[in-house]
Amino acid sequence: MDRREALKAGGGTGVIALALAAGILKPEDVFAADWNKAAFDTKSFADTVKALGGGGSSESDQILMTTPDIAENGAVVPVTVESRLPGTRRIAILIEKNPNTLSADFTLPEGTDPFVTTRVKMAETSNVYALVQSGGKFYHAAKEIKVTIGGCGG
Amino acid sequence: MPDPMRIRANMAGDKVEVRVLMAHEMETGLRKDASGKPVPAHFIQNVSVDHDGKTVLSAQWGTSISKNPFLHFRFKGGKPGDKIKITWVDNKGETRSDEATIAAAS
Amino acid sequence: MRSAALFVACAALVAGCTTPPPENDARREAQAAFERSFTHGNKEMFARVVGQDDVQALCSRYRNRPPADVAERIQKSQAATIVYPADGKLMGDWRQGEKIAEDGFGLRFTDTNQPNRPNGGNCYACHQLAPHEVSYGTLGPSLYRFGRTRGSGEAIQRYVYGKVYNSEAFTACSGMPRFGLHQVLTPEQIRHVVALLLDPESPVNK
Amino acid sequence: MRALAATVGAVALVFCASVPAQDKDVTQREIERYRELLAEGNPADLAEAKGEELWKTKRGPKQASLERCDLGLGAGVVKGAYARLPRWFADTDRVQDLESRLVTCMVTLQGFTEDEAKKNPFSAPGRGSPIEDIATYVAGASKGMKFAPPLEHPKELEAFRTGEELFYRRAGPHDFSCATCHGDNGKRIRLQDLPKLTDPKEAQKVFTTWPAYRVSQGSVRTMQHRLYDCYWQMRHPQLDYVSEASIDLQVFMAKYASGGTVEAPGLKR
Repeated sequence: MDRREALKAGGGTGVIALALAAGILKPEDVFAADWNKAAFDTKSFADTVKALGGGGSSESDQILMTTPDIAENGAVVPVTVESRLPGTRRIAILIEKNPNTLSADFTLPEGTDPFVTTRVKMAETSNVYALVQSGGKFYHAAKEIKVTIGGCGG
Repeated sequence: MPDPMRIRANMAGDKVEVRVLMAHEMETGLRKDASGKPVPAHFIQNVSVDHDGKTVLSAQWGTSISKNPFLHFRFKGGKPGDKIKITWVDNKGETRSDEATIAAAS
Repeated sequence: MRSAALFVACAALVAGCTTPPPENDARREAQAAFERSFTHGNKEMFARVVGQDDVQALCSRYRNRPPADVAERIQKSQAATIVYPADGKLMGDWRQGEKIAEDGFGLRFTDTNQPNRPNGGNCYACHQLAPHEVSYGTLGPSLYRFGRTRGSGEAIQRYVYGKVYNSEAFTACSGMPRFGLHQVLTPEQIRHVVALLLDPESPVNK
Repeated sequence: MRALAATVGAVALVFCASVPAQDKDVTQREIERYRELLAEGNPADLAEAKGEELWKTKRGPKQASLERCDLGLGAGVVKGAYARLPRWFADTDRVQDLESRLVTCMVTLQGFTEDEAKKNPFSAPGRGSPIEDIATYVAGASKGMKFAPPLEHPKELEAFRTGEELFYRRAGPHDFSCATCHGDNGKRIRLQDLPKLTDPKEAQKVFTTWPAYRVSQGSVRTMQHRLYDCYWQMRHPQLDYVSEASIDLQVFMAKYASGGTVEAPGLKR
């Protein structure tokens, strides 16, 4: 049983917690399986697309991003992605100038809207990409978000 | 023991609108503490949301999700009174699960 | 003529002209409360805030709106404190001035762990300067294109240097720190700020 | 005399010819949008929930909860208490703000020493602050209520007068006072709007939004922290937690904020 099945079977982390407690599983074993380290280590848009299984990505106006143009603080930048591409089952958020490009990778089964809002950290002013997988292909939209010095500065 | 999440789940038309806040430091591993020592990375890697035995959203996160993460999404097939269960697991193996009851349209 | 007018103004405000407004219970109590409220921090820093110089005391008492004669007196006494560089050079490098204008580091109680880092001026906290920086404050006037209308001649250089060195010499009870007098910025740094404002090549004047 | 005239001329030149600010509206609109986008989930809710739990938890040498704590409306009354603080308390014969009163209860009910109760007032990454969470919970329990501290006892009036003097007290290497930033309408520091705290309209809008989650700090911050942080920026040494000055200043501000609506916990930069 891999971790994803364990999560589903247990309806939560009960099974894993038990396995951890019993010493059957080490934390690394459990998490490495379901966390795409290679993708989260990438340092460019193209490499991330590749690591997520795409041969490339084309720009699409059917992906809508709601973000501020200027973020008062880079520690918390709200990002909403909504896809109008049919069969959208995956939405990822990428930040070009962060030390690691990939921020989040959401899997949205049938019945779940192709829509997600979260908040990301931005090291500096950068392009933010919404990457969408639809029908086996990758599409993206981009938006530049300016990170400013807030408060009293310095 | 990590602190509980705050989950709001309510009907909006025929969909369930879910908003959740998770209590987590989301350390990047790049920050230094007051004495100049690097603080090790500590962040949520996996999130899953289950309803009626089915996963309605799963996510993998990196270190650049903000501290005390917020998530908002919608799914079909739930009704008032149903339970949803949200679970996260972080890179140190800490985990937390919380349940919420779906409320009628607010 | 001017002196006569000043004299009349003074005479009309005798109390305010020669002596500050009298101490009262509220101020005495506030001073005592202040001294009892900063007991755990850095002792040297406490020594710098527990007393007030004349300017600080007068501006506190008059709520930053001093009567004309007091304002005149403050400006005169403060003008006398300005020390211009001996070599007469008042303009430095605007690029360094820009860095100083962006930097708010210095003299806060957490800043002591970087003893070798120079203080900043944090000009953008209060002023608009170069147009590419959208995160600017409005506590002070916009200085965008400051040098365009004023040129960069010696008189305006002296004015800007002096204003940064001791703003109270020009506007009594101004909210602007006295960067030179209190050694927040070095003479070298003030020269860079002068260049940021006046150099025709500075982005402020583009 | 001639030098003075030249000076006056120069001043006039500087202040009469200021250029209108560029793109100010665009930037400010975007910052407002940023704040709106954040408003749908306030992480302060996490602190509020934790604070409620802590309020009911038996802690300290006496292993007692805070459920008998008198915040001004009688033992154990939380709802509405924050809307009536700061105020004078007969048992301590002092004017107290919320946090100072929580310290009192931690000492009298739970048996902590005063130093223990005041030891960890502000959270840091990886280190929570119970009193910060509890303050958030208590303030949140007055949400939507009219802010109406009594401000009539002689000691409250005295605290107001002292607070007023402190508000205008300029000192230190930057000559700053509270009034430097909060003495005029329509000003901002960087992109942050600065309320004029002696203008009831502005004071009512901001004073009652603390404690608030500050995204720049990744944490809830209380009014005590707000003042501590202001003095830090004012190049003063650290303001003692629940010190006289911190409470007198709050009494001064609370008078102008009276009549507003409690909107705590807030969400800020």
